[in-house]
Amino acid sequence: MLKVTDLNVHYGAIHALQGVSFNLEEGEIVTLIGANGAGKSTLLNTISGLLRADQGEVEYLGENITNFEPQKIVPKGIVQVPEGRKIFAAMTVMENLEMGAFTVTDKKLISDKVEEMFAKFPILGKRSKQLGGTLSGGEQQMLAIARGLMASPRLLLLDEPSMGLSPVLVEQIFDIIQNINHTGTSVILVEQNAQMALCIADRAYVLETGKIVLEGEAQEVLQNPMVIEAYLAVTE
Amino acid sequence: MTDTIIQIKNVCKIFGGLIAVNQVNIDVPEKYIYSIIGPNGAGKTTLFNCITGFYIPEKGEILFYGDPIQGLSTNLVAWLGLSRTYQNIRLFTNLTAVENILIGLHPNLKSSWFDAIVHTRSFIKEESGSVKEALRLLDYVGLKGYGDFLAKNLPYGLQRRLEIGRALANQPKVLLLDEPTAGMNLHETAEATHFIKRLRDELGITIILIEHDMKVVMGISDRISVLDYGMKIAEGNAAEIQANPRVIEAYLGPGGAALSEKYKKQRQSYAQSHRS
Amino acid sequence: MNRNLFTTSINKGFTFGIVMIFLVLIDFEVMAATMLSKLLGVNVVRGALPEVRFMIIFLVLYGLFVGWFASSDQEKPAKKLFQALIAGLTVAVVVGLFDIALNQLITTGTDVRAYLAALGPASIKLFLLEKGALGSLLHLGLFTGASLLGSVLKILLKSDPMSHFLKGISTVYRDLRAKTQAITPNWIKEYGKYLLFLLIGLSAFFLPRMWGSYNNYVLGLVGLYVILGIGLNIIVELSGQLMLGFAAFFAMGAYSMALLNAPLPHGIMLGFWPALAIGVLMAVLAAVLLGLPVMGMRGDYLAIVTLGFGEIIRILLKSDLLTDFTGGPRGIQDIKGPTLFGQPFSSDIDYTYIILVFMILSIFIYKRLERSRTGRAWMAVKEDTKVAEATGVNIKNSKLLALCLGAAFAGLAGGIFAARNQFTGPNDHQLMVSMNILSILIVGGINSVPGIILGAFTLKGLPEILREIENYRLLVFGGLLVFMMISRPEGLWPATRPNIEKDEGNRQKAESPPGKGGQHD
Amino acid sequence: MVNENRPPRRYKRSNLSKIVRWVLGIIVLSYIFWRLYTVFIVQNEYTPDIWFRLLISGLVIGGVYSLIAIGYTLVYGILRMINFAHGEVMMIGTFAGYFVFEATNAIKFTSSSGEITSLSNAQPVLAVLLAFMVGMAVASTAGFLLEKIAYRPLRKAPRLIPLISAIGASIFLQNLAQLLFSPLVRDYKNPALIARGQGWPVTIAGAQVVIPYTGVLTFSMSIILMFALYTMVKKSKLGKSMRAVAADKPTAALMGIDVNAVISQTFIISGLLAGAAGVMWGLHNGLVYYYVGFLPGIKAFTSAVLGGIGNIPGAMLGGMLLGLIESIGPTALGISYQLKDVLAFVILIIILVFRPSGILGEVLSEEKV
Repeated sequence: MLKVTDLNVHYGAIHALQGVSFNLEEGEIVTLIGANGAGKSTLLNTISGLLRADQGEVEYLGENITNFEPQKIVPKGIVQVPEGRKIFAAMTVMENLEMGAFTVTDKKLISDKVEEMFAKFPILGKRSKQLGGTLSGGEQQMLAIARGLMASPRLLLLDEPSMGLSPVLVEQIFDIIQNINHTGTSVILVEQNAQMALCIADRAYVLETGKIVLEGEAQEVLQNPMVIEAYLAVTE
Repeated sequence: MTDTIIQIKNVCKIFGGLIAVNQVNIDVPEKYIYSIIGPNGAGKTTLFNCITGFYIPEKGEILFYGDPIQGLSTNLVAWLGLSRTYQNIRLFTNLTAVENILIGLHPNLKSSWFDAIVHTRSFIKEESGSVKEALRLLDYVGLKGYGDFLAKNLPYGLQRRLEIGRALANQPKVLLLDEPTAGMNLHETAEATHFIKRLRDELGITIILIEHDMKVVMGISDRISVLDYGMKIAEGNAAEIQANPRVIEAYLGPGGAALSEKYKKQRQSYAQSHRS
Repeated sequence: MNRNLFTTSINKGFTFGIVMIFLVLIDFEVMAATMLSKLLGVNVVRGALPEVRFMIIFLVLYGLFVGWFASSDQEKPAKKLFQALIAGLTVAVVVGLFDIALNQLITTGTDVRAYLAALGPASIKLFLLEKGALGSLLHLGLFTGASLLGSVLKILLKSDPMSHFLKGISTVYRDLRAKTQAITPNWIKEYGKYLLFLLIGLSAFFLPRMWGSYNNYVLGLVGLYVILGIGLNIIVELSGQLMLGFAAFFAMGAYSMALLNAPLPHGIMLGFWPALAIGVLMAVLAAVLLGLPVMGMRGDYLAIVTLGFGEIIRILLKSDLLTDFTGGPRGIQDIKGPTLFGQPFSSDIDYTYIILVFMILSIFIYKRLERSRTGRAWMAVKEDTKVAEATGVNIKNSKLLALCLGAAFAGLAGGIFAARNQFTGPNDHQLMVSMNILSILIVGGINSVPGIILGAFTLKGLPEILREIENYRLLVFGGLLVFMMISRPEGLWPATRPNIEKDEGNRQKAESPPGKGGQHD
Repeated sequence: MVNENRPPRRYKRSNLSKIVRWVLGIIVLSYIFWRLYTVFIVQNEYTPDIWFRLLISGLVIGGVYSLIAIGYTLVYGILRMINFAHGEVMMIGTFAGYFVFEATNAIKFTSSSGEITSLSNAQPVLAVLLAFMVGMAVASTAGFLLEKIAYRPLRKAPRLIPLISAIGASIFLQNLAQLLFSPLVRDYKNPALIARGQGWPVTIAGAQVVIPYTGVLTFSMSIILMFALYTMVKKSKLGKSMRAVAADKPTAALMGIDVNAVISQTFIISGLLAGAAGVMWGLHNGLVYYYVGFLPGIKAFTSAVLGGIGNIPGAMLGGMLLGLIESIGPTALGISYQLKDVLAFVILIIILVFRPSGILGEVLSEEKV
């Protein structure tokens, strides 16, 4: 479904991605793990068009979408839920959801989608008139995901959905991610929380300083000592 | 000598409801390489900003040789002898490397604008002395021959070094390094690690280090503190930290076995329901 | 792809066509043709129109420019030619339609000058090349042909001569300096500087005498603007505070001179030199008063506040409130000049000397400040305020010092300006004065004295010499500011940073005896 | 390196600028109180009708300022830049309206009663509507082009560069207008129905005051436009996308919003409002020349800062407030009416010194900016 070949991206003076290649089949959850600054977010931002690739290709459903602008990528069904949630704090929950459906022109479809989201995340329905900035961290994360789903994506890019959340909430979020996947949306999951990410993912890629150092079935990767090393440098 | 040089007492920093640094206590002994680690958003850089005067902590004290320094303007903090580098290099990009270091020398110089216009004897002496000192530092951080390059034209690794050179020009007692090896390859990282060690051994500077590359941290730190959600969750030497279950949890995520089991089951049942 | 080529060319042609129409509407084309005829050695009586052939030359030049520009983003010559052809045709069609309307105006005898001031029948006829309706056909040929020619030129030259030219000047200058430095023997290096100064000094002494009053007036104006430019440069480019009310400090100097050294309204007659000194002090005082409360402000807010400050000063000077004190809108006349060794200074020539002396002094002070701890602190503040502070620079003091020193230069220039004109009034201190000085810096080059001199000459000197473009000066300024920001924000002649490491190395080599070498480690 | 032997350093805290700020504040406040006291208690020579007249003119001018201020605020909210040339956009709108009235005035025909009237007098509603439409359309085109040519290439440049570009554009547009239309000060030819100086007479405390037709027209027009804009920003898709882009450009882009298009639309809307303000200015004040946009532009910027730049209700409030201060202030403080511009600038400086975030504005942290 998505095929990334030899991607090179510079982020300021840093060569943030150094020839990254990976692929994703329809219906999969693929997780990208690695320490801070390994280039995970850069990879997502390049796929969704926020950053420009200096070299390499992003192919989606057989179409070359390298360096398309974000507003051209979203209608194709690739939606990113950014790191740190990035809720529009001064807009209500409802308005946030409507922004998520910006590319949808059918009003009926939007209201249907909103209903669907409220059914999926009842807490958002209760707070639909509240400003996004007043929600708690977990609620904001749910709103961010719901906002991403408003455009009915075929491929959802999730950047650190568990960041800054308590373990109970993290569990909830991961349940939601699984549900989303079960309804047919493919997911690329970038996580610090490697343990859990590997539990729900089909396949995984481990990044280190802009390169993929390990890839494979999630369960295998989970067992691989390199993962722990990538994080804690426990080599002995 | 194991006198405490920097003492962080109960420091809290709050950003609009979010507690970025929560009741942190850290004692940094003199001439230690002290690392502060933790996952993304744990409050490490915020703590740095509190120490160097960028932020004023809401609560708590930061003592430098026993004197409180929290809330002082950053130039005074620098003048007292705390220098720092930045996570995403912040050099004076349109000035040359030497000039960057000369600006670092600023707190140690005295000549005024009037001296500069009249070229008083003390000015000439100080100016030539500071140029010599700047070139010596340039050499020390390994940028000899790059002195007349604009900072923005230097390669990435050298920019990091120049930033350290600028910080050293202040003749600091304490050097705070914010992710000095970010964006470096393995070789450069090894070099930088060695260099940091040299700073402490040769110059006797106390070093506080934020770093995500655990190889660096575990290799050179005399002591390590781990922050998570703004709180200090562990302190100790490298071996202690690596063995600490709370640290592993903070990095790899909570849950471990129990949750893994749960998700495994969920996946299996989902797979079965789809097969049938 | 080809369609894309076609539409972009049409777009470009359309834009150039509209620009041409605007040029005609403001009579710019007639001015340009007049200038061309002057350049080519034909004397045009002031107020009279140039000959048709110069209009043709101007149109051809414009067409060349269109062709050059339109064929910019293509590699293959054929595509370039195609683009130039389409763009040229589009310009011709757009302008042709406009021609028909113009021709209509002439044939019906309608006079639209009440609304469009520049559209006089004579200049329309000139633009239509005295051929009436046929003029539009001629335009068609001219624009298309010239556009094609432009792209051919582009293909032949394969580079952008404008930027080449600009780069050329500065690199040639630098190369020359490096080369001469390499071949000159040591004693010239040592004393050559003084020799050069002597030479400049001598020519500065004798040249004004040979030039006549008007040229001296222009020269003095340029000199004053160099002083002003250096003052503002300290504030804006060295320490990075965008100041839009610089004329207020200028006014402080001018009015101090006027009030203390004119018979009316107060008749203090303190004399030129003390009044000048007090003017400088007043400007510094104003800078302190303005600076203390606003120093912590963000860049763009500071810009607007200083703009407001400038306007406050000007309106106050003009108002009834201060009429008795400052002479109100009429200003102050009969300001006395200086006497030196019993010799009264009054003519523009005399003032040229004073201005040159102060200009050189300003440059000298500026140079010394720039290469000092103070100057480096300013540059650090400009580059990154937060980091500069964390490096130990006291931001507020540093900024305030820059503001005060800059204001001192303005006060100085203001005093001389008032005495030289023997008059000052509120209109001498309009916002446009501040803007002009700022433009000098931006056009000239960041932190570079040659840049400031170049800027002062192009923006103040040239328009005085080439009177024709007087009306268009501010228009060109404005356009130039935008253009410079987009294409060359560092200015025409940006400064290079000093080679401290190299110089120090050279110095050490020179000090250590030959053979043993300097530093070899 | 002499690290070990460096003597210990002592520091002292200095509060000079804070003290200066306070001293200045106290001086300003006591001056205001002293003046108010003299004018209202000691002299007390103004009758209520004078205050009423000043109130009306303050509201009218305040409405104009508000409309222009919204333009500054919208652009600042999205690009964090001061669109210095916005006053010139208003000037262009004023000229466009002027030409509409000239044209409709030039079209003469014989009415049913046999008199020769011009189109603008026969159909004043149509003429005014046309003037507003053309003025707004031309000004919004100008705003759109301005962004595209002078600001878009500088999107990533340091903050001061686009500001200088804006100053350049402002100078350029002013002088273009001067060269096109000459430096003449021209009269706005209002339709006879709403001729300047005429209005409804009212009696206030025994004295007659005229509420001018143009004043009522412009004031109600500005209220309508502000209301329309506010609803647009709150409710419409475009308004929401503008808010989203203002809040966070990358995230807005991730929603599929074309950020560049939204920025263009913002400039178009600012231009629409400035154009309307320009026609209103012409109708009420009656004069149009190339410099006409400069002072209202600066005043409107002051209003935007006063209300809290980036905040739309703040701009409306700030505009009204500044209009009132400017018209009532000189009389209330007993200073010459010539100095009303000084008053506006002094207020600008005072706000920026004491409350940079304005009345309704959020506090922008250094990081955010």
